[in-house]
Amino acid sequence: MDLDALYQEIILDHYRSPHHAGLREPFESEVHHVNPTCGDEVTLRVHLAADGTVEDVSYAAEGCSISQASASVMTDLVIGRPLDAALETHAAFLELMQGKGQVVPDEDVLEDGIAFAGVAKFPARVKCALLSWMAFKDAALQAQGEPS
Amino acid sequence: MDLDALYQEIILDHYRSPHHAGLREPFESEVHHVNPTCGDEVTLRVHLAADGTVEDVSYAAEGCSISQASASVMTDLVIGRPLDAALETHAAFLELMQGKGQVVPDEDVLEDGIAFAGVAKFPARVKCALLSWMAFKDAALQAQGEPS
Amino acid sequence: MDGLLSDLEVIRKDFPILGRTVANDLPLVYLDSANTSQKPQVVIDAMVDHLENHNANIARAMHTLGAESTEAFEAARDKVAAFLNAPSRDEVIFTKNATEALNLVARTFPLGPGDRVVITEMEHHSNIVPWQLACERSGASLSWFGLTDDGQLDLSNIDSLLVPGVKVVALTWVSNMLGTINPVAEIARRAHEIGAVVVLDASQAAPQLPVDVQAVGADFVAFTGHKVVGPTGIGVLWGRTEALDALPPFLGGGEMIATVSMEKSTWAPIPHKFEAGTPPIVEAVGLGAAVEYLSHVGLDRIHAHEQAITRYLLDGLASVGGVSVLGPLDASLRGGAVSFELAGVHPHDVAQLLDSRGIAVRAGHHCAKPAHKRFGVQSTTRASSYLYTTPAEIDALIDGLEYTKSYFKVS
Amino acid sequence: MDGLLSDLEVIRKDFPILGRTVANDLPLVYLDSANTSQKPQVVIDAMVDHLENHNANIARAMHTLGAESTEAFEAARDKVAAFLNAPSRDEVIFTKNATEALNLVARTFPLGPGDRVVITEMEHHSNIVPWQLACERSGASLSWFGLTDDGQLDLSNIDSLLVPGVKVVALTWVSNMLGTINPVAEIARRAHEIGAVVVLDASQAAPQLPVDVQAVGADFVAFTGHKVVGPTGIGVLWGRTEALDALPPFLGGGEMIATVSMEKSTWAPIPHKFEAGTPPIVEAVGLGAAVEYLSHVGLDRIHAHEQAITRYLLDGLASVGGVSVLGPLDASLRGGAVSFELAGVHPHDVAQLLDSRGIAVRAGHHCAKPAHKRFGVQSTTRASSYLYTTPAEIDALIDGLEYTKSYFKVS
Ligand SMILES: Cc1ncc(COP(=O)(O)O)c(C=O)c1O
Ligand SMILES: Cc1ncc(COP(=O)(O)O)c(C=O)c1O
Repeated sequence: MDLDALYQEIILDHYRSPHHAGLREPFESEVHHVNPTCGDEVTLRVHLAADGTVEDVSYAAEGCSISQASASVMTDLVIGRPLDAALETHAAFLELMQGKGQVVPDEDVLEDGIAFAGVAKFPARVKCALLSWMAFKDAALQAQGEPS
Repeated sequence: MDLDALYQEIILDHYRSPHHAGLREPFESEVHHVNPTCGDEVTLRVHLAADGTVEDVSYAAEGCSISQASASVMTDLVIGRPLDAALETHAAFLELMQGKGQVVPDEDVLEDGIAFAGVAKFPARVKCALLSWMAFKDAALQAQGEPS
Repeated sequence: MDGLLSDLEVIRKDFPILGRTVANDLPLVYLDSANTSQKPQVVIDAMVDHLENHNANIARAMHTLGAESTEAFEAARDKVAAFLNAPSRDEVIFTKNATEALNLVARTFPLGPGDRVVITEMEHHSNIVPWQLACERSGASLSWFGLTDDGQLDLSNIDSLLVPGVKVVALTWVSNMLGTINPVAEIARRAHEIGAVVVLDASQAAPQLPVDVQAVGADFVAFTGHKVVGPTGIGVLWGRTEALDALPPFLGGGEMIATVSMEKSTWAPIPHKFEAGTPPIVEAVGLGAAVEYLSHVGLDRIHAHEQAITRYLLDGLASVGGVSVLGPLDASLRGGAVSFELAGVHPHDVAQLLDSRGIAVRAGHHCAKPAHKRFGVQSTTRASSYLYTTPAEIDALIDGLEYTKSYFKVS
Repeated sequence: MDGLLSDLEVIRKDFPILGRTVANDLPLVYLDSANTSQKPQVVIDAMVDHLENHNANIARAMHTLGAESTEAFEAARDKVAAFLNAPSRDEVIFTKNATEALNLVARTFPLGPGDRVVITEMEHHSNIVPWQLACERSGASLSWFGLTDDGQLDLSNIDSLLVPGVKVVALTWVSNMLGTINPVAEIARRAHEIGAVVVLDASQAAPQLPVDVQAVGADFVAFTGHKVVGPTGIGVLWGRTEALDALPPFLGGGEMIATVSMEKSTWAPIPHKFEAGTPPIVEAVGLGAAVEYLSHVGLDRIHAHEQAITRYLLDGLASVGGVSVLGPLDASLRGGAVSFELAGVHPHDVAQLLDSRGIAVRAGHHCAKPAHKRFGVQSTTRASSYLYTTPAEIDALIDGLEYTKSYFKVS
């Protein structure tokens, strides 16, 4: 088992200094997601501009290195982008995580997110990596006024 | 497995011509017992004399050769005897049946009942042999006014 | 004989117990598969491998063994989903047996005074008693389809039975006593017209027919592991996602929660919502191997084999004077469980005599007392075949019945 | 080391999985036994022998295999009765796990508005959620014993908690998170004074302490097979005869009935009243072998071993900077599950690092969220030992923690 494949430097960096952390105003929706197995949680807010741009994603997360780093990377990837594009990135990240290590990530799409390719080989940790992404999708759709 | 040890001639004789069969009056108590596994049933009445003698035991039974023969033998052994003595015979028969084939029956006490010694080696049939005896004890104690 | 499995002798070798002798060295003739099926080596080996090499608790454990065990357990869910042609793996709930699966629905489905539940007179007790208890608790009322003289569902009064107000129609796909295969897709269609949910007891169907939950159109389908060459201790409740989502939880405890505080708890999504506590892990591994084994042989081929054997059995029984069979006499209308009476000999005694010749059948009411009552009998003898049953075993049964008659001197 | 099992190396040989390697050929160091225990060969062999040679359904079958299977199943009940020192074998009910056993009581015990149920803040979710659901259904109210800072039950307000109106007091004998051994006999005595029934969750006690249901004076005691070196898929509810007789049935179906008609059914006596459907037969056989194995080693010796290992573990943890242990620090007050925090590293990451060195521990809330909340933590790492745990394995854990600290650069 290759520990360094899991704990890539990029992941540990995001973990030690997470981007966009904290809860901010304004926001249209706020969600609270839990990983029932371990108790990791995230409270996450989404602020959409009138034109559908993801203006801000702010969060308070308690969890392991993987889940914290994932939240940080996610905000880098979605803030300032049109919601559609952000959701496409979400789909790409989901595919990577569910690929059991067989999916080759596209760096143009996932940027620092490619560091999570190794996580996909650790089934128990996939949920950690997905926690904040799932919360983002849920909150974004609510903000957009769609049923979540 | 020794079939003839189970189906002793005495048992088959009682099965073909059961003694004291049918429901009669008078009676102080009537019970209905079922073997839940196979559905065999017996309705049984007890008539006690004022001095505690078992005046009559009458029954309608539906069941296999072992359960029918056992009812017939039981009535032979208890009718006309003091209730205490009848319950002692009940205890002796119960001991024989639960003895897994290790208990040597006393012919003076159990008479034709000793033919059931072979049944004790067939755990699945022990319940058949006990059905009417359990009904008798239940009915007799009710007739005597004790809680069953 | 048409329809017999061409590789029957090879299949028999897969089942170690079939090499056993009983009753003074006679070969075992196991004709009690509707009660429980025997287990192929591949199922036993899968369980042993799990216990010796991968045992750990699931979901909650992050270590290597935990990941292996979780993967094996969830792979079993995938295999069962494929076996049932379920649209989603999350619709497969592991229970302890079919009985728990049926009780789960009966305990949690919302019923109230004025509501009606419809069952049938040929149900196994496990699909009667839970509904009696549910009606008693809720004030709903219970009614049922009766049976025709040849052991089929009497559908003549279906219009008066399936009326608005009926919330649940629960019935068996294949009867464990009469062998009857019921027109479940048609009944499901009719039940849905009045807005009722349909609960199918597939305990006898899953072993012998291709079960396609989408094609049959039911809302819930239950079956039990030990009758599909899997172990005891595991059963399955399949339910449509919306139908399962609509039910409140059944058992409360570990793994079925989203979050717990002393004051209040919230629930995990299906399937976990209904899998409280440590699930039957090694049993799921065994069940996964079992349904894979059956699918590998082919359910269509197994069904054809069962029908061929059953036809041969019915012919054999017809040749024995004093035998009367309950249920359809046409093998193509039924599954491989055949209950019968032998005039003058009680089923216990029939079973005992057969057992002395190494032949295992069941005697009693087979947990279907109302169906027995319907036909005015208290108990029957039941011979039931499976994919490993040979015509020679049926011959042994027929010989055994003749022997029984001579032993008890009936003609 | 005082108290260690003298034949520890021989005992380890009984457990095939302990010979396994994980994570690039490192020997397995299994410190997750409070989650599930490993299985000795004798348990696996008993199950295989049953499946290969004696498999049949029980009770209902009169043939040779049926008699053998029934005898094996009922012999397991005798073994469990002896293991618990139960006054009667009929008081031993087989369930699918401890969770079902606790739900059985919570679902059937009669409660109404104004009644009270008392639990504790250190319960496993399986002894919280069923009572929350029971109170919600019935209108009864739930209260609980709090915890002291060192992880013991706070009994200071026992007089105001145990008041007339309390119908049930349900608590764990040994905490799966804090390790605390509770004064259950004393609490049972107090609960009985106010007429409450006492339900003990012995899931963590049964593996490691002599459990004597008569001495402890409870009304119901639950435990689970897979934690006492038995298989998954089986648990036990023991209850006093009168207490069990007083409960209505739980699941309805085959084997739990006296008679069934379409209109009405009546129930079999205990234990069968609570064992609807085909029970976990091969699992009971495995559990019987398991409790016999433990009794053969001796529960007193196992308890001494666990305490010696736990003392050594607590000492080891005290030597690692940044570690803080939850629960009693005195090994003689606790069982062999030790939950701790490592400053600056999340439990998931601790578990992952340890796993890379072959060491299996659990990370998370261990199905005890309220107890975690009480101590202001969201999750912990838990190392738990059993009769096969060696001091060298504890050394490996301590080394692994130092490695974890250096990997994550915390000091
Ligand atoms: C204290 C305690 N109670 C109950 C349980 C539940 O046991 P099971 O999951 O086998 O039902 C456990 C184990 O998970 C436990 O540790
Ligand atoms: C038709 C039918 N339903 C339900 C059951 C109950 O299955 P189990 O006893 O495994 O719960 C059986 C078998 O006993 C059955 O034949």
